[in-house]
Amino acid sequence: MDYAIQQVLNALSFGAEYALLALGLAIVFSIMGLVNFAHGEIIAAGGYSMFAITSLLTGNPFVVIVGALLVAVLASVLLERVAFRPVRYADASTGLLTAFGVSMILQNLFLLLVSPRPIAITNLYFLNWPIEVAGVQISTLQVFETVTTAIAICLLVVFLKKSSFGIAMRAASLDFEMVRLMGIRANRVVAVAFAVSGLLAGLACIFIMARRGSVDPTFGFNPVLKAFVACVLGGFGSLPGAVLGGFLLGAIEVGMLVLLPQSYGGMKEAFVFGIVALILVWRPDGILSPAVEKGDKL
Amino acid sequence: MLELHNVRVYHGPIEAVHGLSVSVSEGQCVVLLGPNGAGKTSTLSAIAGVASSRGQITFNGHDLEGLSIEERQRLGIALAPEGRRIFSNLSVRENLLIGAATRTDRPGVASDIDYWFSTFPVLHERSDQAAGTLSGGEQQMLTIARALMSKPRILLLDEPSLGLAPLICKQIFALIDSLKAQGMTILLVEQNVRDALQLADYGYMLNSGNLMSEGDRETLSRQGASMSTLTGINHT
Amino acid sequence: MSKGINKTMKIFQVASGCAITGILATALAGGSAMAADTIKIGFAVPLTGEYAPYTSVQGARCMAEMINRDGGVDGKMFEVLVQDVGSDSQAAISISEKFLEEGAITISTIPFSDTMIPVAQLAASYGATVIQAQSTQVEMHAGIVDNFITNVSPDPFTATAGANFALENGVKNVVLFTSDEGGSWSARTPVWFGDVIEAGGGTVLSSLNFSFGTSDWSPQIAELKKLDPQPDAVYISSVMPDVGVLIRQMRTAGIDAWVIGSDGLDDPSLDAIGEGDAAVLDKVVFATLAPSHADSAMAAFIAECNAMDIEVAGLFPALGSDIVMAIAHGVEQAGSVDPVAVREAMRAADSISAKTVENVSFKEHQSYAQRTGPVIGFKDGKRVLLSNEVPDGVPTDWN
Amino acid sequence: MSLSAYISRDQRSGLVGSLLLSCLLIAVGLLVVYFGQRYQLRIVYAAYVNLLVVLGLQVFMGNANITNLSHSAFMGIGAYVAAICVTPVKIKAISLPQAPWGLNAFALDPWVSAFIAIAITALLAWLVGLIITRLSGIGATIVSLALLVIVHSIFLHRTDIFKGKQAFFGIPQVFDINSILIISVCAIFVARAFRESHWGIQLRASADDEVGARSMGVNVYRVRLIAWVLGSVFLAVAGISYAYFLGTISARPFYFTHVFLTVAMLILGGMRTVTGAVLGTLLISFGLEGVRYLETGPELLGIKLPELLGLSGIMLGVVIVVTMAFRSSGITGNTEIEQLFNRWRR
Repeated sequence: MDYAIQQVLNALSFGAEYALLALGLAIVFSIMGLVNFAHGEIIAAGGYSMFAITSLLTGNPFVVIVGALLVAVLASVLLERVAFRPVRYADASTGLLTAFGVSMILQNLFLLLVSPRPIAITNLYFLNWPIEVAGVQISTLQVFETVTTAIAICLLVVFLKKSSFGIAMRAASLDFEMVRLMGIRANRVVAVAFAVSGLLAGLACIFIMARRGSVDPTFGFNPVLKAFVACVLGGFGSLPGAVLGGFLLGAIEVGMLVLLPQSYGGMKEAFVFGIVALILVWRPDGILSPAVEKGDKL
Repeated sequence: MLELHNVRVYHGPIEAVHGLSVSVSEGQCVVLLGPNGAGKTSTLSAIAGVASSRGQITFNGHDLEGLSIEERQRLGIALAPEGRRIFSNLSVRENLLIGAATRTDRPGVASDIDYWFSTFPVLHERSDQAAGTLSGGEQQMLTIARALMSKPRILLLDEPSLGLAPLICKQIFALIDSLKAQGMTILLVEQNVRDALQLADYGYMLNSGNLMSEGDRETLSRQGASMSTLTGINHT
Repeated sequence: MSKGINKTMKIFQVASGCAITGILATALAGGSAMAADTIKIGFAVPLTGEYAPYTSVQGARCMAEMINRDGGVDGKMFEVLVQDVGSDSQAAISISEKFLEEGAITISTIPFSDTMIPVAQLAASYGATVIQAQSTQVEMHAGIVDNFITNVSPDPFTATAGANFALENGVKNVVLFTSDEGGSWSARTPVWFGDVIEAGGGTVLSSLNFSFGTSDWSPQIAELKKLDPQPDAVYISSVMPDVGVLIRQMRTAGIDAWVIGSDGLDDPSLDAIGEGDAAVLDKVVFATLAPSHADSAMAAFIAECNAMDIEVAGLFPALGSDIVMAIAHGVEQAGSVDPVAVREAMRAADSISAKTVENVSFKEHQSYAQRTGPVIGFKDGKRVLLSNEVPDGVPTDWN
Repeated sequence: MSLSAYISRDQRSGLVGSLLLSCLLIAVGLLVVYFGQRYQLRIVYAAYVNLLVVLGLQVFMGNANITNLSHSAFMGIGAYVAAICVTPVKIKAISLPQAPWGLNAFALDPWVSAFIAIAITALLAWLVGLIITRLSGIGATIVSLALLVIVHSIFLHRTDIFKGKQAFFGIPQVFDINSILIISVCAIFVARAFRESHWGIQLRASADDEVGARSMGVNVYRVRLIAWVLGSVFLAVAGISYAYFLGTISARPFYFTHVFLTVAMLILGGMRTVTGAVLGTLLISFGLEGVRYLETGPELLGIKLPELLGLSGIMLGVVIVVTMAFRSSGITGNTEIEQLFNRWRR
């Protein structure tokens, strides 16, 4: 029984991380139709900034965390300004390929400027210690991550529902041009979307770093792949879909680890992606497809 | 107030309007008439900055060339586009709020929303529902109200009666009439020639991107018979 | 019409020809005339990408400079040819051929058999040797190519060294972590470890699969906690930072079993996970390719290289020094830089003095070195050498 | 002239274009055979294998305008099937002792093996294509990505058949630079012929305006499927050429790195044209070779340059970003080589 509860909690915390990552992708996609594959490199930039702050300024974890969040937000906004603005109104595949290019550049810049080898950053280890809740032992990091994701989702909902900027962003995800016709500056809406996306990437970065304790140039690839899959599962461009897709992917992954016989363990990825493909065949636009909303855009 | 001089409008490589000159002065209601594909919507799009164009467009002495959509809106040009394009997943109230996004006077915005709610009680009833659940006529009213929330100096109205039942059309035209009475400058695009001409101070007749004729209400009304054959619209 | 096409075709041919010549000329500029009195060794290696940590260039370069500084090998100077190939086999093969054409007598390349085999086949036609500082994978010793030499003993040796240590410390029940993603190194090394444990009276409780790049091991740890009896040790042949995460998460979950690993753990970043809480590393050991504790010969070599402004980052780069010494020995014995003679001289030697261990010998196995296999653990967060000998009871079913 | 009765003006123009591109390829080939060093022959061979991949990509991705990321997987399938068929039993006894279904008990002629490899790749592509051609835009892209991961995962895990990341060695090295020259010239003609064919035109029309094409009676799914399967044949041939030249394969080259590299080649050149595919491949292949040389800090004109690891990756990324920002249709845009010449002559 403990084992089952333990694995369900694991699935939940995996899901929380994927949801956090997927939200970052979805918020940009919903507004400008861009699949930002460079999201992973924003996370990596956060990781490298931790290294920079620790070695140049201070190892104080509070400073390191705030610094990483700031760098992630700035990097995200900067990328939009430099790389994505020229392709803002282009079709989705142009944006996707630009993002691939950006991701390639950043990975190699990390390699060139820092090192091709992993760099250890251990000052966030303190976030992780065991606690016992009702006889089940869990790690605080899992709790922090799940709670942070929940808070981030709540804040995001409040922001989108209550603030005028949030309303503009929701409107922009439906009909960007119409929002501009309301006199709302496109650059600001997009910049805020990228800033929020960067902030979510920064949060994810903190938890990944607290667990992994090191960063390397290809650090961001796995997370962004997971986020991408989660977004697609839930329905690309739908924020609730991103959250649902994240938790679903967490459940599928942990489920595969638990249910697959170990001799097939190496095929875990094949099964996970097989399920993803099947879901897409069943619902080509994802589970919570925003296709209905997109209808009035066409 | 609004001057178009020899304006050409492009959709990608295709030229949709071949050199049009239009003039709207303050407080006037000017109508663009013509059949489908005449270039009416393209002209409005060019003014709002949605479509690319060549030639000179000036608004209150400002040359609009190079200005983005949002900068033109901030000068006071509001477009209520064809097909309504309300934000279907946002609530009615949010649709109105977003219309006032450029305004900073919160009490003023609130009282304007109240004004529209009292003008169209149905919007009030549904203020917290998704705007997509409104009927076509209600959506059209919302579109116009949303465009006016920014307190524009000119309203570009694109086919407000399109696809609406005659009774609803009558309401819409009554609304436009009352706006005109309040002194709003309006550039109206319509296929419904007779109703439009009743409102208009001046009109332009377009076909295939070219100006066919222009004149005041009486002039155009006199040409009404020939126009109806051209536009294929039944006058009943 | 057809005349026009001919004309344009000709123009196009000439134009494209010029362009291509220009590009090729740039690539050619690196070539230089062969000189008999230099010992050219080629490194078509990954300086970037996921295999960059295994590159042996820095250590080799440093050792070559040291030898050159002391007058070379009988007056013959080392020339180290290096080019990055990322993780691209085809690039590795082309660059190898370029070096071979320039007269390289040995080639080092991506330490995976899918690159080493074709490079060795290619090198064979030049008489040259593929020499790897760090290649432990067993398939290279199956007799597919006969001009391959690796400076280290294959994986079954490190697996056995780790298992022998475990048995001596009373380990009975073990769990193996396996993965196909690192080739036979991550898939079969744990199995050999298990074989030795079972031969020594222990039990393999379970075998769990993992992926490289895992940054959260919670599901596997839940599997571990389910086991009855609890394991005394887990064995994993993987890399940092993944293993570091595993160790920390196991300790956080209250699992106190030994974590035993292979050379993949031998990275400076392993030591870093003990920062703040050195106890995390108390029951971590790994069987590796050369002693790497603070007062080892390797640590001294790294310091010496740093003084020469060559950064040698840990075990794999440092191992490059051994192959340079082996080649130097071969050249000295052969009295020439003839690649075949040098290889034969290396293989004939009873003992070649090395840098990271005292000496190596290729005499017995021809394709790999007989050398001691150190087991390294931690005390108060600092590396300590637990044993360093040629392990007994190595499984023999790997060829 | 009697030909004109059977083929359209565009198709005739396509023949001329193919001929021009073939001349370019042969010129590069001859140049390197007569003037180049041996290692440069390998670089050209590798570039031409990638050219086959890029042409295969162009056939589907370029004409249908759907980003495909699974192509390296199909290349891998072609390579592995051919390798399993052609490798001598004696070697398979060492390398695949535990292979199921008697896979290690037979060996076939290289041509028969190649044929089987193409047939199996095409069959698998057809099965997958039934699904993928019904999706559009980002959905098709993600399913193709899933396909890449699934195939890679099978290559990795079924070590008894594919050897995973270990070497699958002992494949007879039957191809040389001449073989790849002939194959790539044929490939250019086929890719161009498809582009100008009835199906190619329908597919390009559907890429521009799917609804419009449908209303004109184009069976969009069917033409997409035809292009998808034809593309997979190119990829299979590329895989076979890879295996038959190197003699050793593994799962490693058929994954993300290769996917991104070849996609970059196609979009730089311009994915709508065959000329673009050729141009992009040659530019990036030879350009990267130059950058790689600069990377390791060589001495040029007496100046010792610093070591700049990662420069080639940065260059590749910059090429993609700049192309997308300033000319998202690639260098050639919508213009094939012979059209360029015609324009230039006027």
